[in-house]
Amino acid sequence: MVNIMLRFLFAAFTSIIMGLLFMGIGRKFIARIRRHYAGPFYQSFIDVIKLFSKKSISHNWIMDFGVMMGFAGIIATIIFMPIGPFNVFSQMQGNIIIIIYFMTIGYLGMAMGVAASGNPNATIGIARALTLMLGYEIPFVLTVILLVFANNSSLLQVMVVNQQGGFMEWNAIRYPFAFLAALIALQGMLGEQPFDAMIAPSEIASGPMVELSGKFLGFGFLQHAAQIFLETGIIVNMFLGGSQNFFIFFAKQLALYLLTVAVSGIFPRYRFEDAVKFFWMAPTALAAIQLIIFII
Amino acid sequence: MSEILTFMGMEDQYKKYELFFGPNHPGMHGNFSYIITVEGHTIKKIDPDAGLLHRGFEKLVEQRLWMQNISLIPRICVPEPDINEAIYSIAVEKLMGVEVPERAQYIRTIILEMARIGAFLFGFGGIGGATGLYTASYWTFADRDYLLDLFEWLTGARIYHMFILPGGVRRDIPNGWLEKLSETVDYLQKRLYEYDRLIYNNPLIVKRLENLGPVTQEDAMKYGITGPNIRATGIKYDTRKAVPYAAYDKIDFEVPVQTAGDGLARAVQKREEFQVSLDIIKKAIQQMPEGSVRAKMPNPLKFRVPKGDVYVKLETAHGEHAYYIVSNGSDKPYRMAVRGGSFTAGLVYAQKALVGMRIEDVALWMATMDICPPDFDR
Amino acid sequence: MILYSFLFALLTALLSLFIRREYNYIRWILYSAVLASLTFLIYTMNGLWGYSESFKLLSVGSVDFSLNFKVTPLSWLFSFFTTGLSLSISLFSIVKNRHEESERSIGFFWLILSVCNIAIFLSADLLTLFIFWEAMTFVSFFVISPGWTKSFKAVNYYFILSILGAFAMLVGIFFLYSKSATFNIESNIAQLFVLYELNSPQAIFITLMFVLGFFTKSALMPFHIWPAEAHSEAPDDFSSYLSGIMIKYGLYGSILFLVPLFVFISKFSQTQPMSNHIPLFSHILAWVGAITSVVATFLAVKSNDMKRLAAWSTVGNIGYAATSIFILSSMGVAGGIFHIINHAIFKTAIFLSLAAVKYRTHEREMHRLGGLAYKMPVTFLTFLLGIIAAAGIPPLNGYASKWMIYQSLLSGRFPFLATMIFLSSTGAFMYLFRALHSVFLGQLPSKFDDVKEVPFLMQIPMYILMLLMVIIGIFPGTVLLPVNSILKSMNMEEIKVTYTTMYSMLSSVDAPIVFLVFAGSFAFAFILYLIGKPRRHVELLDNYTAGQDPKEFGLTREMYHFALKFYEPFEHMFDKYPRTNTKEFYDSFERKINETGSFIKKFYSSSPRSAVYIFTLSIVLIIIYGWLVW
Amino acid sequence: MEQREIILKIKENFSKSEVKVFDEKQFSVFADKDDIVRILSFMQMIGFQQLAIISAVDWIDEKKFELVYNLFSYTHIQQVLVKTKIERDNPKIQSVMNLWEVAQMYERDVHEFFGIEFSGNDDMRPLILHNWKDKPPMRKDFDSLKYSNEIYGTFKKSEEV
Amino acid sequence: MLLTSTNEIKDNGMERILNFFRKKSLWMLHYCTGCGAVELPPTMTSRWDMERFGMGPMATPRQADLLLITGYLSVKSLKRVIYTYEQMQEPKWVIAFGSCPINGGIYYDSYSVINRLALYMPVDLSIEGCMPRPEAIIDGFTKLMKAIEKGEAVGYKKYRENYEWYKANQRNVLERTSAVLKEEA
Repeated sequence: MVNIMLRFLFAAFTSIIMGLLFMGIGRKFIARIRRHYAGPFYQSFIDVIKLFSKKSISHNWIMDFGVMMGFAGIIATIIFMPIGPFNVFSQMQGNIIIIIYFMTIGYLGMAMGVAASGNPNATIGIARALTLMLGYEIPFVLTVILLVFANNSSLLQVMVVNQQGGFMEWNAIRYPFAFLAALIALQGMLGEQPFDAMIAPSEIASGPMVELSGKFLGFGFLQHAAQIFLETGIIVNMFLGGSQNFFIFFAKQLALYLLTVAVSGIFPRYRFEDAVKFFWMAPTALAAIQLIIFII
Repeated sequence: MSEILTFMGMEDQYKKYELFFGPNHPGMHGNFSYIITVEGHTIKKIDPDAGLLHRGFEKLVEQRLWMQNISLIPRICVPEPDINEAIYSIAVEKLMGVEVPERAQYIRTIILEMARIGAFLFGFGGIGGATGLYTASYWTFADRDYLLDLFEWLTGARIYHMFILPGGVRRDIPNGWLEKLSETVDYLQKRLYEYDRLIYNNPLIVKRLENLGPVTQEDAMKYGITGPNIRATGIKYDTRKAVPYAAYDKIDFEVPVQTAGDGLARAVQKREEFQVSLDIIKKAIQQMPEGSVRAKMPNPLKFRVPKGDVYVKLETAHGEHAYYIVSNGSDKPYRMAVRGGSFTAGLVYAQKALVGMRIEDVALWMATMDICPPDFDR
Repeated sequence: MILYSFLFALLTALLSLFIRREYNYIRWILYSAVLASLTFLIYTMNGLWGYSESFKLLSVGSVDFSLNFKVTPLSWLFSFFTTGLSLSISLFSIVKNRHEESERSIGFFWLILSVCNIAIFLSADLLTLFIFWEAMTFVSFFVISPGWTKSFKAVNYYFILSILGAFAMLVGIFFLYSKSATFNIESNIAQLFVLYELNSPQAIFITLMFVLGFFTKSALMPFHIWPAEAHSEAPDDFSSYLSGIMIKYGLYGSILFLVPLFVFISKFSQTQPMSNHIPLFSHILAWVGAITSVVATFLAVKSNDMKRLAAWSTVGNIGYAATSIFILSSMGVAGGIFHIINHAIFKTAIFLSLAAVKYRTHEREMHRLGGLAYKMPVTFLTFLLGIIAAAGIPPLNGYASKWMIYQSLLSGRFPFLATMIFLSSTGAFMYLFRALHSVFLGQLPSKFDDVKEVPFLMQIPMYILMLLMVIIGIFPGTVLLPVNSILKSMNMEEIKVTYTTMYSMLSSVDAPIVFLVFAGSFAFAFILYLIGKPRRHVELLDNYTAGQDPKEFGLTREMYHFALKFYEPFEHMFDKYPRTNTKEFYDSFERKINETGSFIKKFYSSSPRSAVYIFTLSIVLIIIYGWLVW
Repeated sequence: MEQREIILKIKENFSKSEVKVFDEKQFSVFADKDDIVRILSFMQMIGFQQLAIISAVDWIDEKKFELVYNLFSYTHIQQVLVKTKIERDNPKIQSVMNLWEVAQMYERDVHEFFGIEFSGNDDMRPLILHNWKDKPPMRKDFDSLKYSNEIYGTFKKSEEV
Repeated sequence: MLLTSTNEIKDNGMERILNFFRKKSLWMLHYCTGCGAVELPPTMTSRWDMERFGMGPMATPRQADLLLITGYLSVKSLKRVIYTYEQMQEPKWVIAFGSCPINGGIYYDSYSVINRLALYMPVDLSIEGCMPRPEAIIDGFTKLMKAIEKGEAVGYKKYRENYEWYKANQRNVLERTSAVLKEEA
């Protein structure tokens, strides 16, 4: 039991720390596209500590409860994801369908918390985020289905094991169209441009975060960091062969994240219904084509 | 009947909600506010709340000497301050009947065009900021700094130069400044193609801007929408051509026109005018005559302007900026009314144009219409 | 015993009519007591598989028409859960109907309905099934439109469809009877199998008749419009009964009759051309289910009436269950049954919390509500857990059945069905969150400033339902083990399941671990929350208003609440496509039905007697038709 | 049309008005207060599409307010200032918001700063100033410096910061 | 009169440690109150790159630590600025740009612009210049960071302690009920 708890804490802290680190590196990376330097790579850690050291307001208990639930949802999802060679549970628990659904509890918690703040800007942001979610889940689920069929298992661990034969065995090489679809879906999941309509500062004043202050915003920050870790981790496990080495695993995640950051650097944001249309056209078609090729 | 009406009012209360777009909203350019009544995601009513930047310029100029005002008025329009000095100087010259030396005219032209380019770069960045393409803002603001450095060399200040005075300009161009200017113009020319790739050929920007608040020619004329925005509707009118001032009558340049009048046309129009401004500066550098830069003027502290009134308007990046100046023959202006370039667009036309648009379009609409709050708050 | 209990219940119902209006609540306590005893009775039948009772109705010549009841695992599971849920709803109704005098006959009919409900589940032959089915339709008609005039139009469509479906089923039953000379279900399945083997087109006709009967009742695709009308117009507490329980009869019928038939055919078929196509036919039915769920999802996103939204959600969930059932794998059938049970629980919870909201506020348009969570925390929690379960989010019961549905779809290699189910599931999250926000979160309109939580008696069923959702979520085996015995009784392969763990071909889920992980993460988050500097509560209108003082602009809380047209741009996304399957079509359809049915409506609306008259006349006609064909 | 022709036309229709030419692109017309709506609608008819600004001048010695309607024509490229004078004690004039919608906002502005009433224009909520209780600030007899010192105070070094 | 001065309410103990993180992550509110805001985009973007110091613009007052008064404040703005300041969460700081918030600057005789900001809200730092150049702005930021680290930038505490005094001053300007200048007979 203690063992499990320690493993749990390890997974939780790894995800937060790595997520914050990725955020910092991502900020430095996009700064180069924008021709400047940006802060140090550990800037995100400072930001989080500062946020937790600030006083904050909330409007009611649901707001307190919601942000905690949002963060807990993402952390709980990470527990089920293999982090390199590390699994919290010794039995196979990395069920991709559970993971997809568990992610939702994070969104629900955050959405509930910020909606309880009673600010229409936040609610518009949530409405946009949920609509976008309907968009990117479709191509993503198609790729998930493809991999479940290909591996005859819905466990992430099995998918990782099946890709251990080297570079050419990676699902990204085997199923390039599906990989592309998943990458586009990842862009949407992380809410980077062009799919950042939900936070759009110039439209709805940073949307869901509008009323978050102090530690509430800190939770939002941590949730985003963990989400970066989680979502890149899922794609790495699914398509890039996971890894038996922590550092290679993190490096793959970082590479994926930097790719999304680079794309976000040169695109403005879609209107969200256009984004949904886009998700249902190009990436869905790619994933479906790959699925049909696989079935045939 | 009244009961039904109150019931409908109540119903309205539940159906609609209000959003405060500004003053401390990231999408708002400057200190200004729209109170937007929204149903769903669509704007049903818009009510401007101006005056947050009001300083009472029209009163302040009446309390200062003619010459003192030069240091005050650039602050009326912050992104493009030089235009204020130019209008004021031209107005005073017209009232006094002073001839400005040709070299000063050319220097004025260069200054005005540089300010114009700076404002355009600001506008490009604004489009970037409004659509989430922050790279564009980072690039354009950095490139604008090259111009500001030149201004600093020439005038000693980055933003408020107070360089154009009644009778000419403050001082002559320093050595090497024109060469540096040519280099900068070449650099900006090169960067313009980068902006094309980043902004104007970006399919998502095109998608966002297309059909964004199209302005018809009739509306543009009736609502006093001016400058690049009226040319984007297809009206080929440019104050620099039609009522020339400075050295514009001696420099040959084309006036680009778009036809659609929508957000994309307005943005592309500004991109084209950016090109034109670069060309004008190049030509002005080539044609730059020698000579003095200031006409002989009386002692600034005792300077009186003959009785009369004049309306002077100049072309700026966000429309026609104009002053109506009345002198009663004393050492201070009797009255100066400011027509901000975006007064009508931001306060009146917005109430019509934004209705039916979506929330996400407000910031972008403001960016493409170049709403500049300081010039209508005065 | 079954019959006596029915008679006892009916007698109590009749007696209750003599209780005076002022003592309405006594009547409801009586009903609750009856329902409790019925629940207990059914509970004691657990394991008495095969116990049967018969009651002879009449003999026509040598043919006996009798009511037959039999306890099977399937019937037990359904009757136990539905009766238990009706008990909790009736507890809710004790307070809710305390003052509502106009609806005094609801309880009476409701008890009759509960009897019909148990009878439908326990019926051992098709005739019994049909009789109670039809009785249920008529009685529910009286409950949905109380006072005979109000909401009559809304219920019209439901009623016509139900009657049509029931008659279609009757035609099927009599056709089969003409071949097999018995109403017994197993014999009739065997008879139908023989017809298929003979390549008789009658077989398809009969099957289609049954499909029509079941699909109209369960509101599957071409008939999906009625729940939105009927469920939203019914009395609030009855809506939960309609949506949680009554809509399941069609699926129950499918599991009872169609699924064994299809499984039987695909197992023992001699590869005759017609029976060869049965898997395809079943697959088409699964697609109908999937399309139903997607369409219902999109319609739910558009609706602004909270009860209507919940009704559409019901249709969507029925769609999942149908999809799962009709892929005919044991995992699918188990998942379908599990989802039906789960849906009954969480949808009852959702409808009860909405009824509680309406009880306190008398509003049902979502944009006129808001912020009630701060006033009614228990109701809010019930609704929250309900939507978590409905959206299939761990660790509540909904995810367990959804997980099984996905596993069955994926192991059966139905990628596009799975995608459609997923689409509607994500969509479900979308519209359910919208309801959560619009009703419970956001700004509280000032007119609800002194709204209180519902009385404790009304909270009890909510607590029960919440507990049920959590328990089934942590221990899915509590339902899945009985489901396993159902599979066994249907001669299907059993699924591998323990009290805590579900296994499939692709993976397994350990439900308590899922719960513990979430609890642990929440504890982790809570510790972080405690580490941070303390927060203070501020008023709802002390909010980001871009620096503008709300007082200066006379901003009211109502004016700062975004609830109407929540997904407006998304709703307009499909505007430019021709709307063949959406409301316009149904409006015109409904209009036509109304036009053609206006003649019949006259009879129905004039007096109940004429309705019964038409009913008997139709039965006689159908019987004559059956004799002629024979 | 040339400037000359326009002026002739104005003279034809409004014989009482005085015309003063500033240069070849700008001239002003002085009209009677009661004529102002007619002359402006006439100007709009002959092609002055744009109402550039409405401003007022406080001629305190004459006890008059001068209102200046500034029109521009894209067809003739002519700027015209249509002026009129009204009594300072009872400043009231017909609104022109039916001719140009922008006039509404300009009139609101002038009303706020000069206290001139525009009959026919109902929406006269304060636009720029906050909680203004004094006389309209642009009037010549309003002392801005005194007001500022009175309410915002002057800078004293002794005060602790 | 102010009741407490900065020296009496310095940060100590744990706060000093946290101040280290606070100074490294100053988030300013994206609010252009006056003309000094025109120098903020260059300061934020590539050339002067404020992000090096961990500073960045934030959308709403709830999220921000730092309120920049970029130049003159009209009375109408003052009301918004105060409302915004009160919505910000402690610890919070105010930087005033240019000479206008100190004594009215060039607008000393304007009827619409307040002359001295420190009367209405605590100012932690003033940056000289009209308008301050980006270098000056960044210099000001680093000075504020030093002050924060030393625990001296405690304007928000001063505001809390002297709340009534500040409120009275604000009411004097914002909630007048009668004319300021008496009509001369």
